[in-house]
Amino acid sequence: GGSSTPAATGPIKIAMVVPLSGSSAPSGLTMKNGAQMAVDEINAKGGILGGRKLEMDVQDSACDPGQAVSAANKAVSNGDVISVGGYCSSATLPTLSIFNSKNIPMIIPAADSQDLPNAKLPNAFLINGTGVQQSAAAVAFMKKEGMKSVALVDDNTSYSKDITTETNKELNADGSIKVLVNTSVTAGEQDYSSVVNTIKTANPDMVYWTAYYQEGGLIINQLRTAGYTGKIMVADGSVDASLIKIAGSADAEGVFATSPPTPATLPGAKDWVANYTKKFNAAPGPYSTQSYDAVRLAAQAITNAKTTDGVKVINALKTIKGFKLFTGVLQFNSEQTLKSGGFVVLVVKNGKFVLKDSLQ
Amino acid sequence: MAMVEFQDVEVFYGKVQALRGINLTVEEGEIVSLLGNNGAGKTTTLSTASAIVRAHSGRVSYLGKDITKANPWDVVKAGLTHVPEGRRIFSTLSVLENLQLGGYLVKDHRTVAKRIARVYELLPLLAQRRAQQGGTLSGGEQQMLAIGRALIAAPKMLMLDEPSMGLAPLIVAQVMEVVKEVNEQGTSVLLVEQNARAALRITHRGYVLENGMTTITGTGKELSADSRIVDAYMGA
Amino acid sequence: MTTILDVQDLYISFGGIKAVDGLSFSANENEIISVIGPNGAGKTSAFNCVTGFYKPTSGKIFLQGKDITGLRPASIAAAGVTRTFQNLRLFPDLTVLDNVRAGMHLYGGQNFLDAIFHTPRFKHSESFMTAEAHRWLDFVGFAGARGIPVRNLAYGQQRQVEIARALARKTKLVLLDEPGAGLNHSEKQELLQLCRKIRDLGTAVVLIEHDMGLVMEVSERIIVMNFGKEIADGTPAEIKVNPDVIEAYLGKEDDPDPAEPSAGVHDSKESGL
Amino acid sequence: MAKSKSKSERVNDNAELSDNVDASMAPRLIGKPQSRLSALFESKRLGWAALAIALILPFIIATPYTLNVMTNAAIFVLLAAGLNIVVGYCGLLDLGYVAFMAVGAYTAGIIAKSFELPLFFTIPAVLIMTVLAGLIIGTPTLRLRSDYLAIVTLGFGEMIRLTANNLAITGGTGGIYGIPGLQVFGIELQDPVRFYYVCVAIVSVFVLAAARLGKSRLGRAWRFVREDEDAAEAMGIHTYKVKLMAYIFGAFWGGMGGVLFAAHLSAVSPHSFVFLQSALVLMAVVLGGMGNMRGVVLGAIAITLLPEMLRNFSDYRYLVFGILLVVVMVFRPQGLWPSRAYEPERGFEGTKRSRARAAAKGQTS
Amino acid sequence: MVQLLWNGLFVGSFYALVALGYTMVYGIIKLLNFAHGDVYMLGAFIGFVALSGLGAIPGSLSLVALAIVMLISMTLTGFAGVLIERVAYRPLRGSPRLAVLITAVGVSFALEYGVSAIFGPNPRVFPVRLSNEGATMFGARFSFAQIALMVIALLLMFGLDTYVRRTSTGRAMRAIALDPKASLLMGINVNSVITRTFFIGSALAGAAGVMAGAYYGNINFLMGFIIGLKAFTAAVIGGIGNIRGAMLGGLLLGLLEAFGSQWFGGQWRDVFSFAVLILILTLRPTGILGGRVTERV
Ligand SMILES: Nc1ncnc2c1ncn2[C@@H]1O[C@H](COP(=O)(O)OP(=O)(O)OP(=O)(O)O)[C@@H](O)[C@H]1O
Ligand SMILES: Nc1ncnc2c1ncn2[C@@H]1O[C@H](COP(=O)(O)OP(=O)(O)OP(=O)(O)O)[C@@H](O)[C@H]1O
Ligand SMILES: [Mg+2]
Ligand SMILES: [Mg+2]
Repeated sequence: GGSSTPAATGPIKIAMVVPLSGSSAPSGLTMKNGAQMAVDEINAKGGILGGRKLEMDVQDSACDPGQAVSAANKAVSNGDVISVGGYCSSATLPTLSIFNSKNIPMIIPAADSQDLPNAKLPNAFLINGTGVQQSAAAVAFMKKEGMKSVALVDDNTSYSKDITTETNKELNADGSIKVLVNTSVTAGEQDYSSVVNTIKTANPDMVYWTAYYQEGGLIINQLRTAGYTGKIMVADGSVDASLIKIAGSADAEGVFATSPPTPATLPGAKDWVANYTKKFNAAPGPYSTQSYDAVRLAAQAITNAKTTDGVKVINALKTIKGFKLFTGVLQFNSEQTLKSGGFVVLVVKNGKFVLKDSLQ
Repeated sequence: MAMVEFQDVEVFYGKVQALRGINLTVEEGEIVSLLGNNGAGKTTTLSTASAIVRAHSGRVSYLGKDITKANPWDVVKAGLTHVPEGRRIFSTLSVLENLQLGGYLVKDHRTVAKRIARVYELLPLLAQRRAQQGGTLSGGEQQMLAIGRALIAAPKMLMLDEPSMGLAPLIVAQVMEVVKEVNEQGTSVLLVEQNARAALRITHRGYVLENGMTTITGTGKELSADSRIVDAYMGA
Repeated sequence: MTTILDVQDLYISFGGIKAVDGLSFSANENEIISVIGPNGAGKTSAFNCVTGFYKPTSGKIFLQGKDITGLRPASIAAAGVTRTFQNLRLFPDLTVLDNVRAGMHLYGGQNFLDAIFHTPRFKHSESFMTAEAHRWLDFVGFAGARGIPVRNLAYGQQRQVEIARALARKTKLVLLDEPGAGLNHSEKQELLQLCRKIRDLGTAVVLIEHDMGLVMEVSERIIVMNFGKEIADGTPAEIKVNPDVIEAYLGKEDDPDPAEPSAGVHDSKESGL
Repeated sequence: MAKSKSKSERVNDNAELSDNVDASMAPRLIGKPQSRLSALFESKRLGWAALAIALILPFIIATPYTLNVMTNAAIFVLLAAGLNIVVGYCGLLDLGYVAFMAVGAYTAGIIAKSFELPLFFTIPAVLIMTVLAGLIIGTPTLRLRSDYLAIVTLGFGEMIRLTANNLAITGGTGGIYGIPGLQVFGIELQDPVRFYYVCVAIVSVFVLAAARLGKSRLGRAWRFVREDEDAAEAMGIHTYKVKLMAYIFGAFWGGMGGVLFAAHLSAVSPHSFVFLQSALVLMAVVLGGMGNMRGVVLGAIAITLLPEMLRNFSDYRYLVFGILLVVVMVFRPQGLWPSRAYEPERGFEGTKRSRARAAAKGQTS
Repeated sequence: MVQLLWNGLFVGSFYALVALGYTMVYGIIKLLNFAHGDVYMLGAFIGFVALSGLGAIPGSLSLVALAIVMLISMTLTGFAGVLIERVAYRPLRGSPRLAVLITAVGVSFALEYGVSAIFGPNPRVFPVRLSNEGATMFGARFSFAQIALMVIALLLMFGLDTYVRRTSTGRAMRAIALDPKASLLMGINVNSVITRTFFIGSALAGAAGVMAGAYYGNINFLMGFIIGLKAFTAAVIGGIGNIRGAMLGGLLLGLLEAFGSQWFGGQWRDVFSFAVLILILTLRPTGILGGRVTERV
């Protein structure tokens, strides 16, 4: 019997639809871990709503819209009361209405395509800066650095293309920085010499890579190998220790990144990282903090609403005040995305991402 | 000791029973013919001997060894070569390559070359077509190639499935000569022929197969005289 | 009697080999013609040109006065030529009946909508084809099972099915490439009767055959080819005694003298040059 | 019994090794079904029984999830049925089948969205577009033999996906979302249960149609081409035309699948049309039993349900799935439910009498 | 320009190396072995384990270590290939060809997610990273590592080519492809020849895997998928079943991609190369070096 009216007792089930198979499986894993960590902490403190424990229900979306829909429906049928998943925007989009039809609030930690807010569904809340916000940050920094020309490279996924398109738009509108190259690569390959070659010949002041660290690392390495000496910047999907390993610490040195502040760069988050690493004997990856925050936010909203009833929780989320995320104090705008993406610029120093510029 | 001996061999294809108890022997140095209507089981009999078809029951032995469960390549190695029905030329390989494959198990290249030269003498037409793709040969040319290919292995025992099929009368006679000659050089022969007239002329003994069973048997002369055979397989 | 097939000065060569080298012949209604000749003389190639599987280098082919030279096989078949192949070309995994139905493809009497909606037209054409298929199988005297894949039939039976399939096309011209191959004497006698029955349907039958017994008995006219050329054309009686034919093809009846054949082979050797 | 049977075939196949490789892609079984069981399997009623089950299922298990999975299964059945026309009947190996699905989905999506039309009204457009796609993919491949065909179709599949990924009208990488749902004359059919029934209805119609095509003159022509193009030509079958027909029908079936898919997700994006999807549809066809529509339906259901049933393995899901695929194929090489080349004999046994009769007929005809 | 050429050829030689295995297996049992790309991945991971096992290696020895590891990996992947053939393909010898295609995909899944189950889905960084110093000629940069790998690849390819052309094994392979039954009658041990084929093909893929790992520095459980498709494409362009065709196809595909992404941008690269592929096949239906199949009726 798939009644979706939430149970009033027993564990509170939290849905998380993320890729566990396919090329995005790594990110799915780090998100799952981040969420699990928050759940365990809250449960350790005795749960919420007078002792009800939280329980994760992680479903594989494989970044395939069809599978994501199945996964979402599965979650609904499992009686999950809130969702903290959503990685690939295109796989998250069709799940919005499914959760919405059952008034299940979605706190989306990673997926950030503008399409999501554009869908205008009351249950969807993005706690990750949108592409627009990130590209704004990127442009701001490019100007600060006095770049004259840039190359924009994405991997043809909506997350990444979203950023390049927006950045491209802003730069063209602004006019002071020329976009010499705006191209895409195919994720999952190993040899990016052709795009590297294109960039080398155009020789821009800065290359902005807007996708993930696997390919990012390779591209940085191959750019440097080919003798490109300009600056390199990556987007938050690439902010991961592996980026530096793959690129080789020498080549990665001095690479910038637009990203929300990572635990490593936040005062006082050191032990968080330590716990995480101890717990899953792996370093936190992109979006593990956002997923962690998503669960905490969910718990908070439910506590405020004093019930798991979807409509009430959604209202609680709308009206939530002063909740602290890694990225700072939570403030939703009318689109139910972050008022400020809280993007900062990091730089690789001695093989570590450290804060470069908080863009205040 | 008999070259090849069948004892109550039965063969099934799925549900279809092709052989219902074959008993025949080929003694060393003999040419033995196998006559029979379509579907009698002649091809199946040969295929069982060369181990590309598994007997369901009964026993096939070659030089006393039981080969009922042997691997086809071991049988060939032991000197038993089979010229299959429908020639089975390697269509995109040249005539020469087809012949070379006939000598696949012969380690020494020079021997192979010698034997190929010999075959070119026996079947001069092949020499003309060395380089032509086997598949583009005319039906008869392919038949000659198939026979020639078998000879490269210099088998102890040769099994031919309707070698005269598609051959012009002259060539039929010639092929029968070749078979006779090969036999005189010490190769035993098991010959499936529809052209009973041509076959019986050179055979020492023969068997008649009727729906999967060996019925009539006798020497070439006896069979050529047997009215049943004459009516069914030779015509007046 | 009217001319069905008229082949004029046909040439085709492959690389060096002149497979057919200026062949001309014609076939008439109610006539059985045999084409004989040494291996590699060009008989099958000639058939392949007539049926469109080879495009002749030059020459013309007329079917009932209509020029069919160089058309694609399907069109020629539609124009009214049907054939069997020297090495069987059946549809091995389909049932005997379906194989024969293939011959009836051109007068289907149904389109895909009939099929989807199972209209009366569809039902009728299906039962008609089945009946026809059985009729032709009986006609060729096929005695085996008809509902099973043809690959499970013995060689001889498969030949019968192939002929039935060809006849089901109901054309004015039937080309049979060595229909007797792999048949024993008694079966060849049946084949002989069959050829006559086909002729009596009012078609022209042209067959390639190496069994002289059969050829001499069945054919009204014999065309002898060598090196792709016609070397003789006449009644069995004439051909039997034609010295060129004996030299190139027949050899002396019975006792084969090893010298003779190698001579024969020597000739056909030239055909390669 | 079925099992022991397939064994005996393997023996025979090893025996007749040659038949294996030059064997066309068509499954082949010797002999006829004898047991009452298989008689039942062949019977017409079975289809209705299956349909009945499909129709009552929602009353038994109606969680959103099960409904969604069943809907997916239905759509997948439609795709498999379409691919079966191309691969199973006509023997054209198509590794890019989702291309047609994509064409259907995008055509429907774009039109419905930009003109605010209910999806049903886009079907004529879908028909046109898929037929075109069929022709475009079909024409250059007419002369190609199976495996060259495979790569070309695969290429087309990828090209269509990438194009959709890079063009503006197709919404680029994000794709199209918020597609108006199915509704006829104002009746909203988007609610899961109703939508499921709509799918079942449409799909069963198309499956029946495909099955009937397979048993028609055109269907036989497809098989003739699959078995031996030259022989088919000799019988007057214009092989190019026949192949194109296969592509066109396959394309339309796939396009319809795309429409339902678009309606189901109310969103279309390139991620849904990756090569893996084509592979899965092909698996459904082969696993079920090429050329046998009932088998294909079974296969499609199996291929949709398996990964869902394996969800609880989460990380090991595809590992298990892969192993299962191998195991199933090894034990049922011809597929779960192979097509039998078998017909009733109609009492025409080759007896002396029938020959006599034949002779008689011969004269009279 | 020169740079484009060189890059193209370099990537192409990887494609070619993998394509060889594809083409050989196809050439003998007409199977499109979709698991082949994953054997390449397997090779990379075996190399990864072996090198990690060796512990820290001073840069000077890294090439030697690499060579050894490459041999280890080739042997193991070779056996893996043989094993795959035994369990997943041989039982289906007698069945419709597509059945084997499906088991191939099954094996592919099993390999990919088997590896991800062991090593996790995260990419692994290869212990040895070939130094990327090199020389610049004609305005193009050639790294010594690239040249070395290219040479190894070519050596392997020509070694194989001669093996297949000169030895009777090669002839046997072609014979089996044409007519297994007749091959049996020639006394060819079909099973062992097929086994050998799988061993060689897989070993080559394994070698390519290690080389890729060492050159690009990171490996992951899906790295075989894309290159598998590319290799398949390459094999077909060249004329599937034809060794030299596979090499040619591989290099050609590499070039097509290099120039494609230069001219039309990365997002249109694959569209371009597939378009060219289709063009080639419509002009030469059996690929560039594919043998004319003179079907004789
Ligand atoms: N692969 C097969 N599958 C099923 N049945 C078969 C197969 N091959 C042969 N048969 C059956 O086995 C029986 C014997 O066939 P076989 O080919 O041995 O006869 P044959 O004497 O060689 O006939 P022919 O003179 O026509 O060649 C026939 O009834 C045939 O239908
Ligand atoms: N496609 C082809 N390519 C090259 N040579 C060919 C081709 N087809 C036929 N030939 C050659 O042309 C000649 C005539 O062949 P054809 O098959 O017509 O002879 P045939 O008269 O049918 O002989 P048979 O009686 O043996 O069947 C042969 O020497 C053959 O090798
Ligand atoms: Mg036989
Ligand atoms: Mg001929």
